Amino acid sequence: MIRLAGVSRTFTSRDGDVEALRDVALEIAESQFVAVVGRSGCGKSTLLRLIAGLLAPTGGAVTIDGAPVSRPRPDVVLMHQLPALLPWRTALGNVMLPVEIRRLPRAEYRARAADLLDAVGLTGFHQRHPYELSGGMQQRVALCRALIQRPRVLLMDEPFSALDALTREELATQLQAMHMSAPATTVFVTHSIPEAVLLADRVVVLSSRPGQVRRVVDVHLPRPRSFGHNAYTAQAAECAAELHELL
Amino acid sequence: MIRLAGVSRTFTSRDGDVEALRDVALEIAESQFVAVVGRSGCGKSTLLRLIAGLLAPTGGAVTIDGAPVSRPRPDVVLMHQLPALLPWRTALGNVMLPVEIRRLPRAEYRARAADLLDAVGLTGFHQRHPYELSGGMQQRVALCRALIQRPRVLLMDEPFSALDALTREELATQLQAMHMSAPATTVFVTHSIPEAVLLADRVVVLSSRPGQVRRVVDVHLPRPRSFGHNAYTAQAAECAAELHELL
Amino acid sequence: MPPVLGVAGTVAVWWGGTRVFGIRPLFLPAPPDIVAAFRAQPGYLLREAGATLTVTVAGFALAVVAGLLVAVTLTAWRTMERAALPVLVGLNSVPKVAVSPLLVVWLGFGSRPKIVLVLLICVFPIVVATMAGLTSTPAELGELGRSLSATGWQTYVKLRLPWALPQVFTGLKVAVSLAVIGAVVAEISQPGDGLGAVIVLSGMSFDTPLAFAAIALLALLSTTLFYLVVALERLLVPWSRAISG
Amino acid sequence: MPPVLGVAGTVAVWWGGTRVFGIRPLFLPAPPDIVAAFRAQPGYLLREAGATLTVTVAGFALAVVAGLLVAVTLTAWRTMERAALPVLVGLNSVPKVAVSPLLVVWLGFGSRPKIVLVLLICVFPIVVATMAGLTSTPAELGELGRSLSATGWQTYVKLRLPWALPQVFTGLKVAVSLAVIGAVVAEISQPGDGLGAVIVLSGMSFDTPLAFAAIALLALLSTTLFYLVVALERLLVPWSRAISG
Amino acid sequence: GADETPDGGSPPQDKVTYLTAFGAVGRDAFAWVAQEKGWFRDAGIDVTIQLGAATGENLKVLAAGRAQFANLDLTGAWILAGKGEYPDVRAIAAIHQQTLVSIVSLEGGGVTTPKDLEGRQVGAATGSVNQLLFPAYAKLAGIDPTKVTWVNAPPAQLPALLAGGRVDALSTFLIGAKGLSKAAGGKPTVVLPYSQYLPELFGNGLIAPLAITRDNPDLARRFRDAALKGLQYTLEHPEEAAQIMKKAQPAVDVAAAVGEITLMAPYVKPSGVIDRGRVTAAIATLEKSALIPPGLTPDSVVDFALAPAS
Ligand SMILES: Nc1ncnc2c1ncn2[C@@H]1O[C@H](COP(=O)(O)OP(=O)(O)OP(=O)(O)O)[C@@H](O)[C@H]1O
Ligand SMILES: Nc1ncnc2c1ncn2[C@@H]1O[C@H](COP(=O)(O)OP(=O)(O)OP(=O)(O)O)[C@@H](O)[C@H]1O
Ligand SMILES: [Mg+2]
Ligand SMILES: [Mg+2]
Repeated sequence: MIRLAGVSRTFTSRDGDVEALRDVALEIAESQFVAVVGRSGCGKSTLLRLIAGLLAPTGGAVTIDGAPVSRPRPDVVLMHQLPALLPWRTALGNVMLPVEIRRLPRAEYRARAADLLDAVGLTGFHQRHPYELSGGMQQRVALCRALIQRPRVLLMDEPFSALDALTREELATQLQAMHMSAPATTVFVTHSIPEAVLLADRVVVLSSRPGQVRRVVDVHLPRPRSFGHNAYTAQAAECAAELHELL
Repeated sequence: MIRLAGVSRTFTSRDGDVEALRDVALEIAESQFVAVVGRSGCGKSTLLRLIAGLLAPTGGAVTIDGAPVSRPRPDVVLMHQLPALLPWRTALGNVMLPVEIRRLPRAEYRARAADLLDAVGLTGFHQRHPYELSGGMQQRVALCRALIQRPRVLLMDEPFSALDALTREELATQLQAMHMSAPATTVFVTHSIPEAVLLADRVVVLSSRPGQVRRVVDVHLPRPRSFGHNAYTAQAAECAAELHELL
Repeated sequence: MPPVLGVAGTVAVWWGGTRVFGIRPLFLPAPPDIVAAFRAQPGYLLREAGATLTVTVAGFALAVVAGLLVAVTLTAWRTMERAALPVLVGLNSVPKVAVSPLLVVWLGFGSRPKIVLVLLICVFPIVVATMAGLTSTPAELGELGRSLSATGWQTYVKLRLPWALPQVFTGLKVAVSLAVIGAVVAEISQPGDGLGAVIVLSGMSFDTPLAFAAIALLALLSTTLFYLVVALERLLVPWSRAISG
Repeated sequence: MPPVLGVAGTVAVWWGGTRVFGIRPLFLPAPPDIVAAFRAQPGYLLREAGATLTVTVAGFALAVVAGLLVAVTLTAWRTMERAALPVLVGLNSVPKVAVSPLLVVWLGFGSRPKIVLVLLICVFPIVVATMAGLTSTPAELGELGRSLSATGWQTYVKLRLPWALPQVFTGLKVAVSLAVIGAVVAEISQPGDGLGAVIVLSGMSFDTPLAFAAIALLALLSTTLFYLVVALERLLVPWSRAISG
Repeated sequence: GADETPDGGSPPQDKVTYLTAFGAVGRDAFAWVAQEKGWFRDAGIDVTIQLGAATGENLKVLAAGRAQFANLDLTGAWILAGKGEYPDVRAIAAIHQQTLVSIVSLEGGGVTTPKDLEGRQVGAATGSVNQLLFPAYAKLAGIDPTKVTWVNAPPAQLPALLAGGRVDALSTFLIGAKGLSKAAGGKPTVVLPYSQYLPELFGNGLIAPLAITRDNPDLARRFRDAALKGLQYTLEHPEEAAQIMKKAQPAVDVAAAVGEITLMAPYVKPSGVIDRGRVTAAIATLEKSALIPPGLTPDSVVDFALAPAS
């Protein structure tokens, strides 16, 4: 379980301080899927970096399973807002990076990496280098790199921002399927309310800078959900409208 | 007027060729606002780079006002998919870069740059360096850098991809206002169909790789348009549905 | 604190070494001998250090200007690079002892030939490092410059050179160390004044401790100049540390 | 073509210069004198060039290994850098002519002291450039490594070193030129064999054209080694050119 | 022992390293001659010839045990000995009976007598014996040494300085005069040898550490004799000697080497004799010129048991 207790984070520099997060309290249960929405610059990425142990809070405490997070943990995976691919590795090589670092069996994971790349629509680009890929393709490689690790905690920072609506929907649906079959505790930053409603058990709405938890909206829709026209559309639309209102 | 006549672009490398665009024919009238939609990796960015004169087509020809585009023109401005900010300049300094390069009057444009930054919600961050800004804030700085140039032709590559829904809508509305008051010929790549419908006179739908023009949808809605509930919602929804279908 | 420990450690090892292996002062004097040599004539040694410093700084300054100009020229015109770089590399390998008499004959005695020698010795790393920096501009920034129709000059001043600065400083750090070496080489071959002259003259009279006192001053000089360059780098390119981690 | 033109141009200027200014062969022989000197005993000169090449390459190879190790150590432990770097900078400024007799005394005649001298002369640029490269990893890649809980070793092998490679090569290019110079300095101070010995011995018998034939071979050697390093760079870091523009 | 093995196998050999005085020039040719003619081998010694540098460097290498014999300037070595440096080496033969140090200038440069040096610039190897001895020379030649300006330079640069007109004269070994004249485009040279006023000083000589002269005098004797045999042959066949040296060191210029050998011949006694009286006189001169403190004895610099007596 992830717990944020009164977490604040201020960035200090010569030009003055920026208070990115103020007094954020949040509990995320095991296997829960939490979406985080909020305006640009409100501290969403900062929040993920705090949970990932890449930044230390300037106030309050972040704990996972009761242990304070003081450094990155191997069971927590962060998908960064930028693709952050290694230019000297191919798409497949980039996806294999965590496998090599964690010393997992290469042959087995190689097949899995290839499957993941195919699943996100990168068939034929496994052996290409990042600079030969479009922005959205790079983001999908980064997504595969995060997913191959099967972590207990998955932190995703706008993972679909560079993708077209259709690919987004496909991948969100795949992500939902993955979460249903092998649920990881997930914190998912997104700018898309429909996406949040599709995927999340709870949606955390952050206020503008300094980011504070304005509201946590529970999404009580049965899974699997879909974007299309179905029985729950009305309920989903209501939920989306509420969120829109809040932002 | 921008004219693409049978434009193809293939990227060649040791690992084999990638055909990004095939036989694209397109005419964009003076002051027209054209949105381009298509799946990730279908060649949208390539298309903009061809028009901007940063890439040469491997087949066909790109002309602006009848003159073939063989190199970047000063009256054409491209907003890149990545922010591409200079790390050693502040937000304001980055926005001023084109002004300095074009040797425009600095004092006057400095005020305009500050106004633009304020308009996109970056008040208080003028003197910050890019690495102190969130992803969406960086993108907004890049947007200001493109807009300050008041070009005849404005090429924008997913300018709002890193922004939250609300900021997106605000900025799209502002862009519409700017286009109405001083229309530039605009090619606007987006993944958001509502955005395309809000802004564009025509929406070009590209097929998957190799990118070909699948359909050009004309949007016959009077301006100013808005995202909210208004008289044209039904018409707009119809248009959006058609586009969704096409993708 | 760590720098002090580092220096102290080195001195200790050296001292211990001379003791344990019973190395004669003629080969490697122990630290106290050197301190004694310095205290015997501090004024003289500091004056000569001043002379070396002047030559070093003058030659280094010239090398910075020349190196940047050459690097910009070579990266701006590809043909130029292909024609001139091999020549430059070849010339750079000409032993400076072969050049030194020519310099004296052309420029006379005094500091001019020494400054030129320093320039010749330390310009190459600046050229190589600056060229590497200038050609490493990220593709998106290069594209930005081109799409803004920036002139070649503007591309350099506004984009390429600032981007190259961290790498230019790599060149400067190597070059400033070479500049000190160059000054010493020049002074050894033409020992009018400077620490190089102290080294060669005391060597001739087998006053090894005095030679090592001069060498110690040289090390101090070199380290100071090196860290001045480092400080300048911190001042001019703070962003470089901010965007790396 | 341009390289040929560059070299031809240089030779022409030089030849013209010796003609127009009537420079005596003692100072700067004209190209034909040098060609004649080479053709008088090509076997000998090539053999000595071979000796210089061996020393250069051996010393350079050692310097690459040592330089990379030192750079990794210094960047991995900040305290280490603060303690050891000043010492390194200081030691680097010790004139090699002062060290060279000591090396003979310790290591005897033959190629060992020469190789050590080459190592000492050319290791510094490798250390400085590699350190610069290792500390320039973009923040997001550094963060990636940390968030993957990579060990220090893995961070270096998988992220930092590959990223640093282009800058390491800057160091190598400077170092390989210095290696040739180092070999010559060693051979001049201990003229058993090598092109440095040819230069000093022919100087003693006032045979300047022979000395310049040796210098020309040196220039050739140096240029060849430099471009071998450049070729290796193209081979090992193709991505670096792909992501810059 | 140099016992001949009857079945044609080579006799057991003492391995030694020998340092020349100044690279590979005419004055050092004899070592290669002795080597080439097999005289070292016949004496049961396997000699490796290394090119030496200045007196001080050679002494350092000897002291470190990296070489067993060296050819170097005896006057320079004795000045050092007088200062207490390198007490454990001894001369075992003289190559040049008199110092070859001279003032060399170009004809037409206005320096024809020592007196002409006043107010002029004279180039010399940095800190060399040439400069140290000059006050003694000046006093005897009747000129004011303070009116002469010295220009320090590495030996290799000196010819260029003279030929380029940056100095009026050089202080070098007279045997270099031929080469200087060649370097100056054939202009004849004017040579003023120090030995004219300082006849008691020695030039080059063979020298060995005490570890050899005291503990292995037989080896020293065998080496000395083989080397002197080479010296004699060199004086008799300058051309061949130069060719032999060139074979080993192809950078050698035969004409220059032959010139040196011819020029030095008058100063050489093939016997390599070191006369005790001359040594005493030389030490006295050095003391008188305040180059060394009093107290140096001939026996502390020369092993008279090994040095040829006549
Ligand atoms: N390294 C830093 N130094 C200074 N300020 C920072 C730094 N990182 C973030 N900030 C500031 O903290 C605030 C929150 O940044 P953060 O990246 O968390 O926003 P975000 O919610 O992820 O925004 P976006 O949706 O645009 O990515 C911003 O105002 C930003 O300027
Ligand atoms: N420099 C390049 N070298 C090789 N292939 C390239 C290069 N640039 C683009 N491509 C290929 O061209 C195709 C189109 O790329 P482009 O960047 O135009 O796509 P896009 O439509 O902008 O995609 P996205 O929405 O993901 O940004 C892709 O398949 C990509 O792999
Ligand atoms: Mg963010
Ligand atoms: Mg794109």
